[in-house]
Amino acid sequence: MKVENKRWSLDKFKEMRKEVLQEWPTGEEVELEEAIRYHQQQLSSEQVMANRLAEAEQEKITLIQPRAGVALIEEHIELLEFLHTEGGADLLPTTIDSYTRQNNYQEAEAGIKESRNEGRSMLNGFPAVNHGVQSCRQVIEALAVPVQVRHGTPDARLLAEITLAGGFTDFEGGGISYNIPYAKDVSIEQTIYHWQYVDRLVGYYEERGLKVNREPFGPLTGTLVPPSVSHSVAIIEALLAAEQGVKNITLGYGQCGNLIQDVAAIHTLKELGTEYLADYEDIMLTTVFHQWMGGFPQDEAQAFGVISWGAVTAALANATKVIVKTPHEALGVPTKEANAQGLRATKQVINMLKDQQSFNGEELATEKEMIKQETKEILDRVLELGDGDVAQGTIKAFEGGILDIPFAPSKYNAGNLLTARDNNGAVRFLKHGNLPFSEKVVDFHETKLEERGAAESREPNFQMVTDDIYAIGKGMLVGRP
Amino acid sequence: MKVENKRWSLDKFKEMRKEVLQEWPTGEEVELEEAIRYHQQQLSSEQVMANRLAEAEQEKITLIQPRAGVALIEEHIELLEFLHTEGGADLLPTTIDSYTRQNNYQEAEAGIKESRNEGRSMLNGFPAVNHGVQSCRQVIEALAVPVQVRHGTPDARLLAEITLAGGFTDFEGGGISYNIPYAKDVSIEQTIYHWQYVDRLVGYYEERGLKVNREPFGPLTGTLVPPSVSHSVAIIEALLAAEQGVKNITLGYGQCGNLIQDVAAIHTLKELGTEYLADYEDIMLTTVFHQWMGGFPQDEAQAFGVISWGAVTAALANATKVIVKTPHEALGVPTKEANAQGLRATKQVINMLKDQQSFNGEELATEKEMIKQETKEILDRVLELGDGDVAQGTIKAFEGGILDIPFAPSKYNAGNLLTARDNNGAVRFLKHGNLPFSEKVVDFHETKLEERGAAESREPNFQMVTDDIYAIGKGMLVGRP
Amino acid sequence: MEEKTVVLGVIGSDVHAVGNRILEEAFSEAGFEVVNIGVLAPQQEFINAAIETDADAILVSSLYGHGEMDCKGFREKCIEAGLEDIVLYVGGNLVVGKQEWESTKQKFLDMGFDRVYPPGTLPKEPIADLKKDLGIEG
Amino acid sequence: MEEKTVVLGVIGSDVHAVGNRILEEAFSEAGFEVVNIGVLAPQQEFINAAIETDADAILVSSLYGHGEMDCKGFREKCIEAGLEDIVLYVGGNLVVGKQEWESTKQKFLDMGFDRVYPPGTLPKEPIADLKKDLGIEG
Ligand code: B12
Ligand code: B12
Repeated sequence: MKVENKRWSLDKFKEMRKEVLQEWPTGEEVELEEAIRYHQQQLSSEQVMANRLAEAEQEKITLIQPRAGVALIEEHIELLEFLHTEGGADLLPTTIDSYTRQNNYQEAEAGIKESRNEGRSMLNGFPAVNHGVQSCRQVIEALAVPVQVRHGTPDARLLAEITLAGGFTDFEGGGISYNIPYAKDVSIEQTIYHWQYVDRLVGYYEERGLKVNREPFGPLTGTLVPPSVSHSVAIIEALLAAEQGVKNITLGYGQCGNLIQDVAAIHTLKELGTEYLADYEDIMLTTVFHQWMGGFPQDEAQAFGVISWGAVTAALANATKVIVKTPHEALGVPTKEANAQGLRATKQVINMLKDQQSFNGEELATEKEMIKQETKEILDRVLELGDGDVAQGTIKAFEGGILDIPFAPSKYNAGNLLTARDNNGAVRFLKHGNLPFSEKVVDFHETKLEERGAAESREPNFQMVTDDIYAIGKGMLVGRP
Repeated sequence: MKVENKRWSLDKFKEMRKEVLQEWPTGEEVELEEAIRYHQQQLSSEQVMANRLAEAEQEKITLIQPRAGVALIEEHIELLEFLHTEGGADLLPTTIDSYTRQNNYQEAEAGIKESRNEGRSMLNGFPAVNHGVQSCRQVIEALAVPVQVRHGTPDARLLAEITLAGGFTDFEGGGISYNIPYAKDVSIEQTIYHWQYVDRLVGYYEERGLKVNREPFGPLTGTLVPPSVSHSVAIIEALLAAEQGVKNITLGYGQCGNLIQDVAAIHTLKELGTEYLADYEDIMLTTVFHQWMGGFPQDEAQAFGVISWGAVTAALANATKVIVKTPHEALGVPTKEANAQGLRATKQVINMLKDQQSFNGEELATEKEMIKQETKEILDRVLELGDGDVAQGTIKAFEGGILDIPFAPSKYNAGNLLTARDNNGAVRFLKHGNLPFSEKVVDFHETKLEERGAAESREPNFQMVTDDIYAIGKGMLVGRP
Repeated sequence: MEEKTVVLGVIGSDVHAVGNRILEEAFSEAGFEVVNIGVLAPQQEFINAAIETDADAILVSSLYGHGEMDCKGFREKCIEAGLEDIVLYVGGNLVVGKQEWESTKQKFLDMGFDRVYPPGTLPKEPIADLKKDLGIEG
Repeated sequence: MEEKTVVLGVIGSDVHAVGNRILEEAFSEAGFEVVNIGVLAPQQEFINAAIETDADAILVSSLYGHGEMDCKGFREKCIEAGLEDIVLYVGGNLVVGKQEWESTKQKFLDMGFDRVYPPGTLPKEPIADLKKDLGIEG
């Protein structure tokens, strides 16, 4: 198998499809033409994610979306309804449990049973594959707003078949972003291939005039990932998706914590995305900002501070939507009440900020310029490695550590990066490993970290990184000694 | 009585003092020389507000301070200790109850009794005059951090005598800021006179080498007060205080809600203050930013959003300290737990932002320029009216509506102003009444409000003001129709 | 409608003026004759104003937390002054602290107020109530 | 000190790698020989690694909420494999949701873990405990 960035023929897709649908009995329920009719006839325009995102983009507002999923249908519907009415969620999620993410449908089944017995969700998400198409439709039909599948599944082919047939209109993930942070032993080649399937499926819906949004998972490991690293991944996944016929793409980024860097990141994400996708027609690009994805403070009041700071940044950066954390983040999957609290705090901030001017200035310009230069240096090298083929380039780039993600569990990730905050809290490269950076970029990061080292009278090293990882949980941004 | 901005002779001060101390039996406890010895010998340097503020100013950090006060001594100490240890308050307050503020010591006494009977505080603050000097010292001695008297008392002479002798090292208020928003029937002349007494008392402590900080109450009515209005008042009160020998002054400002306007306000407050006080030597100027002082949302999660937004602004503006609200704000005097929650959310944000760059740019520059020009136009006119005497000028300015405060209860306030938010949420003059503004200023505000009117297809009018007053409580900044 | 008169004010040592100002606007616009005695108003001042203007209702605000103490005996004083039938409403942040609303409400109903309003009440609610209580056609 | 060996890993379908990485650094620096089997580790892999390296302790992490299901029978499996005396610690976000800590702890003690650590545990605590449990002089 040599994975190339070429649109799959319908035959190739349909052949693989037969196998995919046999992975678990609920696969039998899926009939593509019936599913398309279902989307056409049963979904109102307000239930389609891409429509809602397009509106927000035009009105320049930032929509809010939680994460949420429990084991059983009724409870899941109740949860989502609650987040919509009591939390004011504009968009809804269905977070998939971790067994399903690893294609352990057997264990997911056990989790469903145990949840029934214990009277509480024993799964950390909604096992959509086990529940099947009709149950998914029950969820969709109960809700007036668009619902997205959010997961972390390296091989999400069956999950995509079932949930899209089930009426979901947005599907998160990608061959890199749902592999490297979420798997240990799965090759990049494998996941790119499997995600081409998902994208081809979405492309098929698009061909038939339906809008299904796709969203590469921006934050990756959520832990000190510099913007250029996640931007590179997001744009590669967008290119791979567009090739398979995906038209509606939301590019993601996880808050680093420094306002200027984060605003610059959202701006450049959209700008770079537009630039790199210029060859594809009719693409709608939107952005998603993830509130702080690393370790949270346990105290709920402090957590509200972190949540609100994320909301501020999302609004000032004018992201199309923001994924919201909850005051329970450090402790466990939130209750629906805690989840709604995170949403309401966020909405309050977004609403207070939505009319405010965005700010400019030199610092922002510099930050944007650097992110763009770094991302281009990475992406150009990736394309070069693949002789113009981004799929091949990506596979080789991971092998050589040209693409590399901090703190990732995957053995297909070089793991040579070390990142830490500079003296202003922006995330910089302490070791840039094999990232193909020019001297200018390397110097920039070095200088920034030396500045901090000087301020703290210590050499930038792993201890500094550890301190930064704990910092927000302990109530700081920069982990000072 | 003709009030002039002239330093009082010690004789004049001492003569009035006799009367003051007779207003309530606890006045007898006060002996000035003994009090000075107490400050010298019993207070550690960390318990002195001005020292802590000077440190913060140098380290460029923003300290956090709650509001808090209950009827009985032990409970009050417990409350403050809790806010320090559990809330992480850097500075502590003692908020005085409303009877004491109106010099109704009789009713305060009844409130103390009822509180004992009911087992809960029936007063909305700490009745320091009724408790007397020794009880105040009990409070001060129980705490390792500086404690400030916060109140709203038009005639605070006895309160100042008792609390300063009691070991407090900071006293809020002023002849305008504790009259116009807090009284109905008291003339400006009267309160300037009474506050000259307070300032002279503080000046006396300063002469003896002790530091007692003074803080004009910046937010005034807390309701759509444009920066130039509150800046004018703050600077006048600072001038009046400095003349009486006050050396340590914290200038205050209440959050309006638009980031750029608020940052510009804190910057200009310090800059203008320095400019106008240039003639006085050895003055230490610091700033205080008040988190949103108007109506709050009832929902606690939303309130956390408002609190955090205030914290963000305080940090980005680099105010010396921030006065913190609580998630109970809309409903009632907070429990100590709720108060600590507001503090912890604030601290989290402040700490995450303290290392970040401040931003610049044209919008900020314009905003600063306008605030400065407006404030100078007002202050220059005030000085002109007083033939160079700021006390006389102020009295005349209020008569003529040259100084005017929105939504104030006082009949000595012209009440001709109407203020509303512009399309970005900055507070502007809808009617500037008799404020002595140049055409440039008037046009600026008019244009800004027309912009909003156009966006909302309505004429700017009282309905717009009402909408803005309700807005934050309803989860917005700008009260759109 | 025949013009009905309401006396408006903020009781006790309370200076919260904003809600009072907005209530004045709202009741005037709804067609009432509004007599606003403003903030820092003792019980007697409400009663005097009501007698002088032959008012139909008194609307008492208390925001600052001392409402419980300030409102004691208000109904009795009205009766003493000959205002047996006057409608009495009270609203705002009536007690110190965030407390269970039902018991707070009961406390003020027991004091003789006809209606009691929680924090955050928008004017349209008491306006509708007052029209009903005074028999005015909506 | 005589070098003691600990096996470290994240159990079940759990991919949270950050805490695991930090524990590795911290235990190594504290003088332990660390065998880190990483994330997505089944029970059997912990046991195999412990046998192969003659380990003194196994430290199980579970962050993602399925810890209760994933850890069932772990102690029994160790005994079956001949690891009767091995020290077993578990820590992380062990159950789904924010739950009362004492009952969660008891649940895992009942399963046969020697010590159970709540969310937010810093490495120095288990390091000190392990030194005590293995009889190492501080
Ligand atoms: C970063 C993160 C992620 C990253 C992980 C990237 C990676 N591959 O490492 C991503 C985004 C991929 C992710 C995914 C998911 N996550 Co996650 N994640 C987090 C988060 C925010 C921080 C974790 C972290 O790195 N902390 C920093 C490190 C240093 O701390 P630590 O992991 O807690 O480890 C320390 C201590 O716990 C202790 N410790 C840990 N183990 C042990 C063992 C022993 C023996 C001892 C003594 C001590 C000890 O020592 C460590 C070092 O100090 C936490 C919430 C939080 N803590 O704020 C959620 C959290 C752990 N995730 C959660 C969930 C549910 C998920 C997902 C299922 C779904 C989702 N919500 O997206 C997926 C699961 C994927 C999977 N199959 O495992 C939940 C778990 C819920 C529960 N238990 O009830 C949490 C608590 C968030 C929440 N409240 O919902 N996550
Ligand atoms: C602005 C404000 C101030 C300003 C007031 C300026 C002025 N002169 O008007 C300043 C800063 C001066 C101030 C001072 C104080 N305040 Co103040 N203040 C507020 C605040 C933030 C907003 C009030 C407001 O303007 N709201 C907007 C208007 C439109 O709403 P409203 O006043 O609630 O009125 C509406 C309704 O309640 C209703 N309503 C009101 N009365 C009535 C009556 C009837 C019959 C009906 C039907 C309806 C009704 O209709 C109104 C219009 O919609 C509130 C908290 C909040 N709500 O968020 C605290 C609050 C009222 N203040 C409080 C306190 C304690 C004080 C102080 C004692 C001390 C302090 N903390 O600084 C002093 C008291 C001074 C005094 N002697 O009265 C407390 C009261 C606590 C309690 N009841 O337990 C509050 C609740 C804050 C808190 N949680 O601690 N305050």
